[in-house]
Amino acid sequence: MTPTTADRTSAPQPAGTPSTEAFAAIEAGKPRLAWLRGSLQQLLAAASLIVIVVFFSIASPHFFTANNLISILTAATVTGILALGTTFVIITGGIDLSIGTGMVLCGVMAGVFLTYWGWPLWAGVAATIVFGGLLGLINGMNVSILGIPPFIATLGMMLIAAGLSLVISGTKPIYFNDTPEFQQIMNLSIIPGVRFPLGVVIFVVMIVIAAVVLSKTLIGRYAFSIGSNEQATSLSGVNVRRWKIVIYTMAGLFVGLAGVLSASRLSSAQPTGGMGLELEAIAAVVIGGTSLQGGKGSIIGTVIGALIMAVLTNGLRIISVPQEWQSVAVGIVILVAVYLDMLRRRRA
Amino acid sequence: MTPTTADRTSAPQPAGTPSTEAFAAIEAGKPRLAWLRGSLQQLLAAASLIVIVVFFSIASPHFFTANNLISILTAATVTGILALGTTFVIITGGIDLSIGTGMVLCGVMAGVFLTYWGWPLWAGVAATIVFGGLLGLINGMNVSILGIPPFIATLGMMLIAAGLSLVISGTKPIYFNDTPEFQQIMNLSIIPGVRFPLGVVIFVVMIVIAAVVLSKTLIGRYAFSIGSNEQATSLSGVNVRRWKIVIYTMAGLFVGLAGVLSASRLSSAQPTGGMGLELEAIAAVVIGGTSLQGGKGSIIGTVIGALIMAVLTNGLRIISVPQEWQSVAVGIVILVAVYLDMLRRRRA
Amino acid sequence: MTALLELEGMSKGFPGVQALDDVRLDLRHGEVLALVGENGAGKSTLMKLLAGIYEPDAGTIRLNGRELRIDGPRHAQELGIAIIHQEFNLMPDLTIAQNIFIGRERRVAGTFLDERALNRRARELFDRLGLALDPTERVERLTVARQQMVEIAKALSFDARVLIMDEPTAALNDAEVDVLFGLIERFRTPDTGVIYISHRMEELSRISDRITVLRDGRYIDTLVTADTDQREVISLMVGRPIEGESRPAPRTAPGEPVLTVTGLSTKHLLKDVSFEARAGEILGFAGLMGAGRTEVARAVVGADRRTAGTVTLHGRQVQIQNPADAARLGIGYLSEDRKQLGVLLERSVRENIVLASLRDYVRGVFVSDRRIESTGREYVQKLRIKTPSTAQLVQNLSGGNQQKVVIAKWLAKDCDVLIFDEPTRGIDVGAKDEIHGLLRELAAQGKAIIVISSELPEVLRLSDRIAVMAEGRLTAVLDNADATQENLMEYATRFSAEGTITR
Amino acid sequence: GCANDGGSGSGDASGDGDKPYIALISKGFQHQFWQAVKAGAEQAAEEFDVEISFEGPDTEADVDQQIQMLQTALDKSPAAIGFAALDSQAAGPLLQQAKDSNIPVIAFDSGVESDIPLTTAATDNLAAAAEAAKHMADAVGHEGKVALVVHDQTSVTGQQRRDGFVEYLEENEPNIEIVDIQYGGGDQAKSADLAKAIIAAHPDLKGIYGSNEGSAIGVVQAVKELGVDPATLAVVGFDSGQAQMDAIRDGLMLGAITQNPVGIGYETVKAAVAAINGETLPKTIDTGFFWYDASNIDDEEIQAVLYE
Ligand SMILES: Nc1ncnc2c1ncn2[C@@H]1O[C@H](COP(=O)(O)OP(=O)(O)OP(=O)(O)O)[C@@H](O)[C@H]1O
Ligand SMILES: Nc1ncnc2c1ncn2[C@@H]1O[C@H](COP(=O)(O)OP(=O)(O)OP(=O)(O)O)[C@@H](O)[C@H]1O
Ligand SMILES: [Mg+2]
Ligand SMILES: [Mg+2]
Repeated sequence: MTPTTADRTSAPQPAGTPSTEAFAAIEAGKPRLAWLRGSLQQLLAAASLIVIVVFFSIASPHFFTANNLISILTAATVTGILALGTTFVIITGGIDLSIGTGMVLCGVMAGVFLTYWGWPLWAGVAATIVFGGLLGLINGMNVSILGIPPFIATLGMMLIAAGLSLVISGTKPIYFNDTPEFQQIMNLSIIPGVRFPLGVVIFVVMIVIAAVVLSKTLIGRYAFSIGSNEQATSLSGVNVRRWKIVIYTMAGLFVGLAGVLSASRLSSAQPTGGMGLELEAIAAVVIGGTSLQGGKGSIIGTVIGALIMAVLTNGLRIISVPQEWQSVAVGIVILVAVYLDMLRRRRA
Repeated sequence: MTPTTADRTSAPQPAGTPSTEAFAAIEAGKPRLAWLRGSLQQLLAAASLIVIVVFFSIASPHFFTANNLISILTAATVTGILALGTTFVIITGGIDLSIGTGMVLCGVMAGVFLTYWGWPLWAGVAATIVFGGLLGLINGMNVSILGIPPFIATLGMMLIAAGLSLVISGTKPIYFNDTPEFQQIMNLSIIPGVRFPLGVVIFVVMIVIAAVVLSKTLIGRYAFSIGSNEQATSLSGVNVRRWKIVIYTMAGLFVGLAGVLSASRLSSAQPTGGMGLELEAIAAVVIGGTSLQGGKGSIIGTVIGALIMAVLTNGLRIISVPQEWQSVAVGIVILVAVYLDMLRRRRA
Repeated sequence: MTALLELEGMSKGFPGVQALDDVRLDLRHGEVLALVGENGAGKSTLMKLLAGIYEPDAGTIRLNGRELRIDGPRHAQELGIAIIHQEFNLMPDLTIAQNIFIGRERRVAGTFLDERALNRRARELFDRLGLALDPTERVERLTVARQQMVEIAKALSFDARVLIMDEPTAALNDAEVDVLFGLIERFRTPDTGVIYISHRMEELSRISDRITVLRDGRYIDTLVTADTDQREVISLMVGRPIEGESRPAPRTAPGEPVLTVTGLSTKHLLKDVSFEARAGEILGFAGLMGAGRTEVARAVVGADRRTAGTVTLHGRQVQIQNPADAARLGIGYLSEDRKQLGVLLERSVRENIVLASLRDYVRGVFVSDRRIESTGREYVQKLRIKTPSTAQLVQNLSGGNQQKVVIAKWLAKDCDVLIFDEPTRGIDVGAKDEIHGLLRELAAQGKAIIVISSELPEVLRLSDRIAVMAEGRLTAVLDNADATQENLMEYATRFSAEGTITR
Repeated sequence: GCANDGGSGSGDASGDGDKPYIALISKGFQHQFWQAVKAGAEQAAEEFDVEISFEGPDTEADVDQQIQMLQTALDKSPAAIGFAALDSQAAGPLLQQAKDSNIPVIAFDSGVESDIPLTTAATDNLAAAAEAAKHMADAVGHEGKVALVVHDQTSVTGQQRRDGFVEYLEENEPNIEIVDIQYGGGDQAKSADLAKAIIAAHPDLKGIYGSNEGSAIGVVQAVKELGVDPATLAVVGFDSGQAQMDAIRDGLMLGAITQNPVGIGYETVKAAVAAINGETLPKTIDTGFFWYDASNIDDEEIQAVLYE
């Protein structure tokens, strides 16, 4: 929230006080250049990712194959979509712990709509996404109207969703036997011959949407503003409560979509699990450079974070690292990647 | 309009809603009286706990019995001790996700010291606690020297510890067959006739120690200062880096002790599990009124938080609520308890 | 003709404090009304009532004769009341343009933001106001003075009828003050009015038409500026007369050098800065905004990285890596940015006061609360910090009183060298005198005091010697006797290498 | 050191290696049971000179993680796959993919509901749980209250070990009342805490059944902590492990059912080798289960299927 000592030293500011014209001059060519500069840095941020990919490609001939790369993207899809929505929440300085079990509950609801109630595919899918939004809405209201700290509000929701999934499903998986097309949502091969699943395409579309919303709409602007200084934002006449509710609800819509995709992938709604997924998604967001203090973050960073996690998990399996060592390796790589990223930023 | 309840708000507080401390402060310059008033309010904070206890006592004759209350305390001991150490970290504005798996790793190390290496009991126990401190030290250095955000630094440690437990133990439990006294640490009945376990006594002692350290020593004072405004604290000549390391290390010592107690309870070091325990401990801290933004918190609050969690879990089982409903109930009660606590503070 | 804005019977209490008690005030069309009073008199509170941040306990507000209730900041904006708060309300992670137009973004197709258009609007605004600000710069990179300019630009960007300025010049230099006064003059039309709060008495006669005085939350009087003597205003404010200003007598025997800085440079700004501070003297630092005075102080205490330069203390060269090292060696630094780098807002007054010297309150391993309380009370009395108790949270104090807390923090620690960066920012005339007295006393005890101030009169009144900076270089070190406002300004505007001197 | 990971050193074996590579995807890897399955599989791998890898998700609720492991295994183009499905239907598309690529699939543990696997090497959990119920009924004198601490409420093994136990009692023991069924995730401390709550709520409880290693040890721990006389409360467990064996020897636990995990692992790899060689296989391979208590725990036949 406040500039750190490091920030202050690193901030490159020319000495003296340039005149207005000088500013105008700098201005003229600036936005474009600054943007270029910004995205170059983001690309550099992807350096860790590239290093990891290169490492695994050398270590195993099975890693850098079309099939395996698609497997990685598929594996990243669900966590990635959760992470996208959570990025907004974290930028406001909040957190959402309910995304994992919330997603599971949404999957169960998809089962209820499509299998128990026999709704048509499109209606069931839409209802599921809306249901996710509803969970987010409740989180948002708890946070912003009742004033419950986000950690607690969403922890409560996490437990409630975990329980409700079991209650509603009767602790049994629900299968989508009546709507066999349902599993196509995630699995349909869009390129004949290659196993490139529709789910990954949806992921890419969601990345684009999230990036636009974050950088080009009021939702994104106010997310940054609230996370940067909530009090000042409120004093500037922005209805902070309402916008927080909007942002949590939007994160909920992403959760709903993730629920559809994960249920589609497994052609079944599994009523358990999901616990721990929230940490994975939040980790992706934070590895991507979004600050848990709020006010700072980017969608591309989150995507890189999600990919780092997915590549690591997959690569370690591909090179058959003993399973007990895998989590040690993931832990170390995360530390090193984030540390290098910090160094780069401090130097920049 | 009431600006949000976010604790960090630096700007003016809304009409008629000053903080509790301000209220206590009216006892112009009478720290003693203010303290009394303060702790009275803490007792009020326990209101939710009392309501829950009364509810279960009425609902089941088996709840309010000496044996069951002791069971509750026993169940609260390990999480509670983890929560005590974490309270300090959270007051600095940090977080420690590694306490759950770190505790498991410490248990495994106790097995290594006592069973594999055959050290005497006292040495093995001391070494385990020190080992916990070492984990905390690494966290602290990652956070304060390398500048890795606490969430990531301790997430990395969480994964590393989870893996190392399996690696070191060979994915098998380690039994304390050579040191049968080891299990007495947690289980010894200190009152003849009643099964009041030593572990609970240790918990109580740790509560007292933590409370004194937090309120009466430099560690506690600097934890509050750092959490309140890290930069201002640093510019006041406080070696913030060093004190952060001290605080993470101290939290690690608590993790080591929790590892000893949990291994002692099961007379074996189980190399799995621990994941999820960190959320439970952090929840206890936050339910107890400590702010994740840092700068605010109390030990008594954490203890109440831990007890609320333990009583809920136990009570719901005692009255045989179907398990799928239990997590729903816990979620709702947490939300309501924290909401009421917020109301009380706002009103005070 | 009805007044533009009329307040009557306004009261507002906080637990333990009656901040306002039956206060009235009227602002006429086209006038600048100055509002003065000691620290904690209730000025900011009154303005926050107008901005819709607090609700009054009692009282009526009339705008153009129409009685109304103000529901919140947004409502105040809609009514045409714009305010510059005493404490900044900026979003550090956003750009200047984003900060200024927050809540008023225009959208393309009802949905999308147009960053270019936003920057264009901001640039138009700055051109109109004659401010040198870069709309795309992120606010966290700005110095306090520039942040103040952003706040001013933001307030003027509203189509406001009533403009309230709560100590806008506290962080500004004379040059910027001139710019601001120009802006105020242009803002003033027959339909508008300005309420102007300041502790700088000499400004009042330049800008205001009338002066309203508050004391202890009560209305005292309203005077017409032209007919009033400054001293009269001060005695109404403080309730007692205040000594006139005098410059220190030339010191006969210069003391031993305590702190010697040689060749100090930083990556972005400072170039080869060398000076020494001697025992028993006050060394003033003057310069324009961004001249690098703050940066010198930060580099000396290790808050910023140095690229070159040595620091010698009592003749021994020392290694200072961070402020903790500096504090251990007895060098204290009071930051100019009170809110971000000075106080712990959510902690008590006494905790803040002993923060730098906390180690002295440890007996064995335990901290002695009793001694902390007694120190706290000592400084509350000494500096007349207006607070119901030492347990009050600092965020509940008025701005000036918060500043006193920060000063107390460094007075409570026994330092050989004290670097005070804008120490009297937001402090009332009476208290300023007392603080100057305290600084003199400290110097007399043999300490070396460095005072960075943007108020030239203050620098002249206080310092034995005056160092002047421009563009990161030291351009002159003058004895007080040789210094005048004119020649200080001249050195402060030497924008090239030719005038650079050493020592 | 890390336990017997000898067989999984190199993942390149399948592509260019001399030995055929078999990927085993289990339902877990951290528990003793799965480690024993792994040991059996490695034993067979040595014997038949094949390369294997053995992986399982962190918890038995992690269907998605298991699917990803299966996907990764397929991407390595193994000679055969051994698979213990957490949810058969969820794995459907991948199993189809295996079939399309002519990779034989062998099911193990609770099996895979599909006709793609060539055979299933498994314990009959329903029958095993019924056996536990029979011993429980004998121990409590065919009347009174009993409770269950089950490791999981959604996995097939959890459900079968619960249902087998419950159904046996309902059909054969009209005077035995099941007062509570709780789920502890197989976590010992959590199972202990909930067993204590059950005992507190039902002071006249006569028996508790723990449905896997962690649950059973948790129950024993609860009995220990409460100081309940083992003569008044019968504890019946499942699986083995040092702690459970000690409890049986100490009289805290009446006895337990053990499966033959080593046999499961061994038979799975053996069947996979047979499938690679194009041999035909029987529809199921029953690896059996055994009741053990203080009387037979040291028998050679029982010792062979117990693990520490
Ligand atoms: N939120 C609050 N809670 C408690 N007391 C408050 C609060 N806000 C202001 N006060 C008290 O009200 C009084 C008036 O404060 P105010 O900020 O209006 O003073 P001021 O005249 O603006 O002073 P300064 O010149 O120092 O800015 C002070 O004593 C202050 O401590
Ligand atoms: N946080 C920061 N990030 C980037 N540049 C900064 C920062 N703080 C200061 N600067 C730059 O350093 C230069 C010197 O600032 P400094 O604060 O030392 O000046 P000063 O003489 O104290 O003036 P004032 O405090 O009145 O602005 C200015 O150009 C300023 O823009
Ligand atoms: Mg004020
Ligand atoms: Mg400055």
